[in-house]
Amino acid sequence: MALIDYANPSKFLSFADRVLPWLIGCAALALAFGINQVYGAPDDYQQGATVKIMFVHVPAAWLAMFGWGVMSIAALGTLVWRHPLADVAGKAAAPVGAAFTLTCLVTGSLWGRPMWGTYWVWDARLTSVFILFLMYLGVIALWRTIDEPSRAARAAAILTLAGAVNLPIIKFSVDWWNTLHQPASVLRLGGPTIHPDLLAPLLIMAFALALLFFALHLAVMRNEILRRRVRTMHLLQAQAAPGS
Amino acid sequence: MNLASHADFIVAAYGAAAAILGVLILWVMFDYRALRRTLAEFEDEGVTRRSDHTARSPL
Amino acid sequence: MKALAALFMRDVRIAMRAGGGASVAVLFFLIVVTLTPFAVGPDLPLLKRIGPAMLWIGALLASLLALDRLLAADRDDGSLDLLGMTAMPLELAVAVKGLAHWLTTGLPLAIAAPLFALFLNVDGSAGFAVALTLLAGTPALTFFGLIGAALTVTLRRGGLLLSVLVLPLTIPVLIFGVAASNAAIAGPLDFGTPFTILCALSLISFVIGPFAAAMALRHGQE
Amino acid sequence: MADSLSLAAEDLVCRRGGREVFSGLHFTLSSGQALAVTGRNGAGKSSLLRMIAGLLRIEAGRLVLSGGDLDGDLERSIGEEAHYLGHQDALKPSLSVIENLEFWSAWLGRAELGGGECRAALGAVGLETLGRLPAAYLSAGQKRRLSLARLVAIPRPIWLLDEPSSALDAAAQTTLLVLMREHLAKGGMILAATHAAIGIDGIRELRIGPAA
Repeated sequence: MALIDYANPSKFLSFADRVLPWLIGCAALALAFGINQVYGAPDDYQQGATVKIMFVHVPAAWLAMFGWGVMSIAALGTLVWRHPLADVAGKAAAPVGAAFTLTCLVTGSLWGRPMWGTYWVWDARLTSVFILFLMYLGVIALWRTIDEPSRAARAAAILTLAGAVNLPIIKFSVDWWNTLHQPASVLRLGGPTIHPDLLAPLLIMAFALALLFFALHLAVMRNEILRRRVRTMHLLQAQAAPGS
Repeated sequence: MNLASHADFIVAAYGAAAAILGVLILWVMFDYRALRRTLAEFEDEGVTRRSDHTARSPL
Repeated sequence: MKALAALFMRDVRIAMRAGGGASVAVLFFLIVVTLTPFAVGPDLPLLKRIGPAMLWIGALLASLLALDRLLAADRDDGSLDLLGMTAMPLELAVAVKGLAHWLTTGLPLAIAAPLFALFLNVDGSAGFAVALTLLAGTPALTFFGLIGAALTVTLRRGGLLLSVLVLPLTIPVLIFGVAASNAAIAGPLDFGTPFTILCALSLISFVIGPFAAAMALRHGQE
Repeated sequence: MADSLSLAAEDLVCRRGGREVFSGLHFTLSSGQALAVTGRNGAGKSSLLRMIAGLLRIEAGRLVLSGGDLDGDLERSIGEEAHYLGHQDALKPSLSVIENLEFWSAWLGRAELGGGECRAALGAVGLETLGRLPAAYLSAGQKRRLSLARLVAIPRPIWLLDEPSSALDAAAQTTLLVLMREHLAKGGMILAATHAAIGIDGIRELRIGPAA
């Protein structure tokens, strides 16, 4: 199985070095094509030209959730299978996922301003994404606080899985809280009905941003492996000095 | 609702997305260079990992 | 002077490096602000009205909780003993530690405030008004907090007791901070009066805090 | 440190938590002399050192530092003339070895110190290769060595050492011995609380507390 082959960090590094340029190239091409498609897409009858924001907002939301999914699988890898690369994959997914979540929030806020007349409305969808963002920041803070990588990996894995179990509950509670307070009169961002003419550019943009996600994830994983090498070197250096 | 009145928001949204992801990309690139440099410095100082050079390792 | 600069740089470095926790205070602030609408409901006019108050409470709690380790970490590793073994008065050492702490936690809170204000429907100039009051008021929180940090170090009890001891001292800061914010946003009161008092509180705390904290540390030594 | 200093304790009393730890303690120590403070656990060895360092209140009695250029300068406390090496190493794990040492030399040093003293002090304790390493990576023995480097980097006449050889291996204990002899030869004073014998010629013993 391919996964086992790349369990060795050195092999994974050479794999990343080979794959990354292609991945980056494909992502750049797909993004260029996607933005070109977005430029030519028609306006929405209801939301006008601002619907163009959807083409980056909605894929970012998907990738925000996808990022937590990656972290959850990596967390299982850490806790159950003890796969050597799972720690690294989990840690690397956090900043990438957080960046896409932030992108989703900021674009949503800039979409909401002309729609609602204010930068932030406690819309159920946006609020759920916002809580996801806070959880990403929590995981990153946990990684930064614990010095020893394998201990940090286990702690972060437990937090990630607890978050994954809680996310549906949070989503449900936020929906309930939102409908309790305001009837569904507010125009929702990225509602379920999408005109076919808008669907094609949306999917292309989603594909392009997903490629970017993978490229970034791989690059951050590579950095993380190098960072662990630096740490090992430090430890060896301390061991080589007298008095250890 | 015409394009003219909201073009700034659309541009701002794409600009913000580019800025956030751009910062991440720059961080990854600079981090990578710094890590490579540190590892090269260790190489110069003669600190090596056992798995790389078992024969040369003094330990 | 060189010694004080070295102490300042050391504390700033520790706070900025991984595990230092300077960013965690901002994160805590964000989460407190976020909890508000879940408690009171996403009612925009209501959020706008209580927004400045919630921002102030969030910043107050964030800056106090971050103070917990300021002196305790130095006690635990023996640094506190050595800090006292020079001709430099302990008051100055404590004041410099407080300044470094404010720079790494209080100032980021004030900078983040206009952004977080958006979540409470406090936008534009109103958000900046709150940030300005936080800029003037957070030093008072830090330096009054120093007293609690010094007392809890010597009593060897942590976090919660610190908040219990210090929160009453910070009530005036909260009163004038929120009053100045509200005056800037809605009127009808004059902005200048509460804001001047807020600045005065910060200046007073800068004098009282380090002295009381140093006194607590000296008397607590056993 | 050419001028001769002397440290005298007169009728010192130590009380902790309402209990009298020791009383009527006398000793004098002059430049170039070392004093081993011995006694069973709880006899007040550490308390005596902390008292001299100014970290513990003197209940009764007097501690006087005289001689040298100090006579006219009553403002100076004994703590300013002393190094205290306690059980804790006063190191910040996130700062590098050299950053830790440079901070303490800037904080405790009176004269303007260049970077050279710190480098030389690291060399004296055998940590010269680890300057840039974060202190978190150091072993317990290496942390102890780094604390010792503080005493070397900043010249102060009185060394107060609380169990100085704990966590040190044989090689490091030899290093410590060499540093202590050099310090005495330069006219310094050493008070060491210890269980084990310290291999310094002419060291006197101050036994405190009831005989075991």
